[in-house]
Amino acid sequence: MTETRERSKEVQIWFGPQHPGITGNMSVQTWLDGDTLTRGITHVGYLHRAFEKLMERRLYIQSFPIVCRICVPEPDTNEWLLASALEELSGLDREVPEKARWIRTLVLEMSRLGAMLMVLGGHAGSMGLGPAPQWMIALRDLVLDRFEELTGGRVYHMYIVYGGVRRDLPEGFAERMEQTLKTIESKLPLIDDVIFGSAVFRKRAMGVGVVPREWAFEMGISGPVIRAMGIPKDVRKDEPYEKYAELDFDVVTEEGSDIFARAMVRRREIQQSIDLIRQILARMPKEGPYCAELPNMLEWTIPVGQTYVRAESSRGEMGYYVVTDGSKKLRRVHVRGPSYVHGVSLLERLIPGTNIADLAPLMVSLQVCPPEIER
Amino acid sequence: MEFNSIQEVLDFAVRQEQKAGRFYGLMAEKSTDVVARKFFREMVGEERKHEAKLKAIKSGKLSGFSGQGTPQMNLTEVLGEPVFREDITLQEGLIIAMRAEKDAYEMYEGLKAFARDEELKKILEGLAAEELEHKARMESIYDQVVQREN
Amino acid sequence: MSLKHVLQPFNAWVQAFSKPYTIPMKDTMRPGADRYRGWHINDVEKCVGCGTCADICQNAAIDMVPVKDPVKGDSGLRPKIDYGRCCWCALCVDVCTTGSLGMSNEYTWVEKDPEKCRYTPGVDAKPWDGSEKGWRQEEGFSLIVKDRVPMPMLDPKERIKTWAEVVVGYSVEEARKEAARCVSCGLCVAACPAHMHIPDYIGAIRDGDFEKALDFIYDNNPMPEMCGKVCTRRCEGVCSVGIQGEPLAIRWLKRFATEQFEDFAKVLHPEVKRVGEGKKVAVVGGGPSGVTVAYYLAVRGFEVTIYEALPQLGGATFFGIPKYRFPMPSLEKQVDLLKKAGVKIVTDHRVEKDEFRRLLEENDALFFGTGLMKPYKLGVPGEDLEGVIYALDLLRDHHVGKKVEVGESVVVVGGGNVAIDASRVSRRLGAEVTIAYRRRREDMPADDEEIEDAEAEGIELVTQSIPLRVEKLENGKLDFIWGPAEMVPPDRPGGRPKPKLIEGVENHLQVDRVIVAIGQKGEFEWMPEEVAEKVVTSRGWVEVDETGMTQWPGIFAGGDLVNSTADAISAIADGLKAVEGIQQFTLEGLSVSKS
Amino acid sequence: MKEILKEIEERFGPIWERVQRPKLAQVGIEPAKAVPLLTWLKEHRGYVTLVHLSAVDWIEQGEFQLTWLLGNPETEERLMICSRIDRENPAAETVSGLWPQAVTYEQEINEMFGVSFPGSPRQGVPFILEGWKDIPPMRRDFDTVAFVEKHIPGREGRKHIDTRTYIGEKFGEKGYLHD
Repeated sequence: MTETRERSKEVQIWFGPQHPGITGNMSVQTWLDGDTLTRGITHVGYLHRAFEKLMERRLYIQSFPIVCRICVPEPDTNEWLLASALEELSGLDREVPEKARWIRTLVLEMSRLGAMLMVLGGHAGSMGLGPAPQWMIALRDLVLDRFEELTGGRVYHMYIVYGGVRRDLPEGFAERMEQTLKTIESKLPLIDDVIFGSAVFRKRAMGVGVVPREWAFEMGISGPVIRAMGIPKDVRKDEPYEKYAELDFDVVTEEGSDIFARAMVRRREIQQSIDLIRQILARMPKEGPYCAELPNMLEWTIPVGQTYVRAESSRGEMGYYVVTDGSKKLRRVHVRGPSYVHGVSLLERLIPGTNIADLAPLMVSLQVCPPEIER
Repeated sequence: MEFNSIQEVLDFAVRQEQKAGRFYGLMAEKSTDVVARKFFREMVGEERKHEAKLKAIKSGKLSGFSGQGTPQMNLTEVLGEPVFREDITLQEGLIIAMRAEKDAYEMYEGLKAFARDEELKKILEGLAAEELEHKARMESIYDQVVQREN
Repeated sequence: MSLKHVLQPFNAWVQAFSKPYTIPMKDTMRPGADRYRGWHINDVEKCVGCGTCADICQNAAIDMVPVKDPVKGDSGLRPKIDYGRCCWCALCVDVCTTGSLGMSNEYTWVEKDPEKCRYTPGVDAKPWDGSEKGWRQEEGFSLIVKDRVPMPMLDPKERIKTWAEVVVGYSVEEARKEAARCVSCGLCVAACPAHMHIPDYIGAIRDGDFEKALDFIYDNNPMPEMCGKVCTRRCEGVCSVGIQGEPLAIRWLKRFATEQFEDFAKVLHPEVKRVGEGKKVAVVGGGPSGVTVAYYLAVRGFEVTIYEALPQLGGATFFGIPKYRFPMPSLEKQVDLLKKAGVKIVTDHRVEKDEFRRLLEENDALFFGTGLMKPYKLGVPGEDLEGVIYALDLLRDHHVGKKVEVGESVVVVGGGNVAIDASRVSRRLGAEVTIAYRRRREDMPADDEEIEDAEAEGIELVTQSIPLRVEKLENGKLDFIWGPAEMVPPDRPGGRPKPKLIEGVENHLQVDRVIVAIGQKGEFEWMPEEVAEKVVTSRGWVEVDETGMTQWPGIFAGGDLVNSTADAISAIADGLKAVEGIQQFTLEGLSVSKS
Repeated sequence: MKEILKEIEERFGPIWERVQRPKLAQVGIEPAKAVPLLTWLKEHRGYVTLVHLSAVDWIEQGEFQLTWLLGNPETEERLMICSRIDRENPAAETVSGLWPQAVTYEQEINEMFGVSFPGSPRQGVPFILEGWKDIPPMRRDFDTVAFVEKHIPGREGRKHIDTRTYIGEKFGEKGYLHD
């Protein structure tokens, strides 16, 4: 056995950037021995849009249409992070109205729900389970319908801004949201059947892509990946923001730290998000302003300062490091996406010994999002 | 006074305008205030224009009167009656002018009672309306110039 | 792993017979949500072309393009959107000062020619024009600040006991906060008769650079502290922020900037251009127009002398405007700068016919801005009775320090700023005051704020009242008799509606004084006949050409005598025009015609 | 957070500090002491996670700021360690030995700012900008507008008129003290 290994020739394969199994525009340069990967290097740069640089020459308000574009499945977390950092640095955080905080929490949870639905479909899709991803995307579309009526846009919402949100909830929104949640819930057992009930999925997901527990803290792993190790880490609990401290929910954890456990965390968090949205809508204030009184956004300046704000995105801890210099524009904004760790350092470490067919499921399970890596 | 024909009425009206013109001319000569003097001179010109209009109607070049319908303000009725002095001002000149137009209007209105046929009545009505229009215009100038802040 | 896990995926096949999620293509043309951000619409009549939409567009997708001639309050520009760049963030809609820009909920548009995907909403017709739905501005969210920083004022009950300035003035924080509301569109510049650099000095105040602000201000206004306190502020009338909110407090900001400095000469650094060296100009009348001519000619090296009949320069702003609005030290500061600029000032000196002829001989050009110094009379019976006085006389006597008495109650006839000034002065002299005005409140030429202040001070306003006559009563008081008026439409569109007396009704008001403030006129007795004959019109005004020159070559005029608006800033604008006219005239080697 | 800041001051000498939020504090320290501080925090004070590593260009002062963000998973407290280095030939000590993911951060900062971390494995290897020839683009003196104008032609036929300037021209706005 050892002998054959030594004699076999290592083959180099570029996995991506155009590959259906890749989670976005990136590529992994891999070295194969047979069908086993021996080494891998993550390459990004295929969709670098220099957002951080662009924001250095834009007014603060003009940065909102930019940050949401960092993440297609979940733009709202980015909007919230920028808003919250600027509010903290300018001192406006004290004036954000109660209703705005509730609506923001609602939007953040809706976006988590949409993203989780999408990635769960990705889990199945990466293993060639055809129908499930289509259903998941269709379900996500129902969430987008609600986003459309709430924010005026389906994908890029540009809704959470400095001081609050841009519009009030439309008439009858809660009822329609409830209807959407019911529809999603009614389809979930079926999803369970075709994904978690599938022998193919179970066989390929269980025990594959195991992240050792001792890497958890040192590497800064977060989100479903760390929760699938049985470690209850969730920014919504660790440093609660907006209205999360007032909501009733438990951190979802699974044991096993494999692809299956991560998918299961996501599956259970879909239900968690549905429950949270119901709680939020039940407690949504009827009256009151939905945005603080804003200064003239064309001339607004923020005093010198720096901060790091974070939120629990569907992928893990999303953070914004924001530096202001007293001018009308950002000095520096640096986006810390969970994929930066999951998609480069962690992925590269997990690759050796993985079967090439499992690379795509592995990347999906780490929820690697290239735009977050290169911004 | 009785008129037998439209021509007679119009001749009379022309003479009235000429009289008014001579009156303003005299005022312009006598007054010492430069603004009043210029105003009266302007009025001489105005009366000449009226005269020309009447003549045009008489010779058939113009078919009738056409007032702009300037709304009445009844200013003339309220304001006092100035007398002519050498140092008469524009304000007093304007009052005199609007009073003169009002008098002319009342004269034609009065003459209407003596008109024998409808044709004549109509022409007198036209003349009266014309004078009323002049009065309104004078009032309007007064309002703009004198009562700028009232 | 059990058989269940092998079989369960076949549930997917069962779904093949259920109703699909996907919608057939023919049904996809559903409308966007009620507030969908689709293609733009613009109500071009409402739009004033302020350009804030273009300023906020982070993609630079919006060009402001001319669609009609610029007028005061409308730049004539309209946004043209490049859909190759637009990201439908709708910040342009949210920042729009007028609320004219919106987005329809239409999201599909197929076009072969990419050039067509650039259009001017509201100008280039589109199927979604007039769309009821889509993204619009909403109450509760604004990217500009609609509320003005309130100006601290003395309490009305207190201020009628003193002559102290009613308006306290902004603090540095308040001024910078107010200045930060400006969107720098510049519509105000068009409306200001002097075309002051308004967005620039407001920007300097916002940035805390008050010296720079003063420099911008003095660049075309030599009496800014006066304007900062009493200007009629046409600028604020067209302020784009004021369309949906309160206009920028442009006047108060100018006031703030000028109040930061004790001595303007120390902070102003005019570029010295000695183009007028050796040329002499006489200025008759030291009002705002004369001061403007004198100052800017002096900094250009001309030798300028101002002749003023009253003891102080300032014209109507000196003798007409009460000190609780424009205190003497403010005026003196500005006059002081004039002296430092080298202007010779001769006060208490009335130029008469012969001297005028001599000045014409001795100077290269002559400017007069002698203002409207005489009141028009009421023109009703009884106005010669003792106790019927003129507001102009009252104000002048009061300001030059003569003792004036108004008794216990007065009626002020008129609705302009002079009437309001006379009322508020009378109130401070202890009288109960009624203002009788012929038209409606909204027709009053006086500044709105002034009217409000007057009312707050307990002055009563009786509108649509036409004075009929004044009679003397046995108790020594005057009986002011007036009749009610109805309003008839104006002669021409945009004109003032007219009051028409309703005959047969008489109202009485017992007063000690009737103060007449219905209008003012110029006087020309001091002017040589031959000059007056040439320059004066039949309405009592002076006509000038575009360089400020009268019919008499070399004689220039400006101020209330010339313009129809009769306010200080228009007088300053006239002065600026004459500065250029005089410079041109004298430097081209022409001299005052002796004919 | 006050206690840890106090302790850092005692052990590592003069620092600049600020508590930003109940669970976030900032520390400014001289570059030579930065990595020893980071090591100490990791080894002895439970700040085992390197959450983030970033750079800021303070071109006016001729300095780059490096910011290491450490997290304590026990307490969920975060410490932002900031250090300013000279903008000429900028270099800093690597922390890739302490935290494996620091390699990527240091690689990116090296590429985007031109700050080198000697000893860090992927220095000089392109991360995002393969074939980049210009100055490091996240430096403040890199002119994005000029770059775009040079490399990406704008759309033909576009002309924007600035309202403020246009009004000044159309209505004859003039200055009399200055031209």
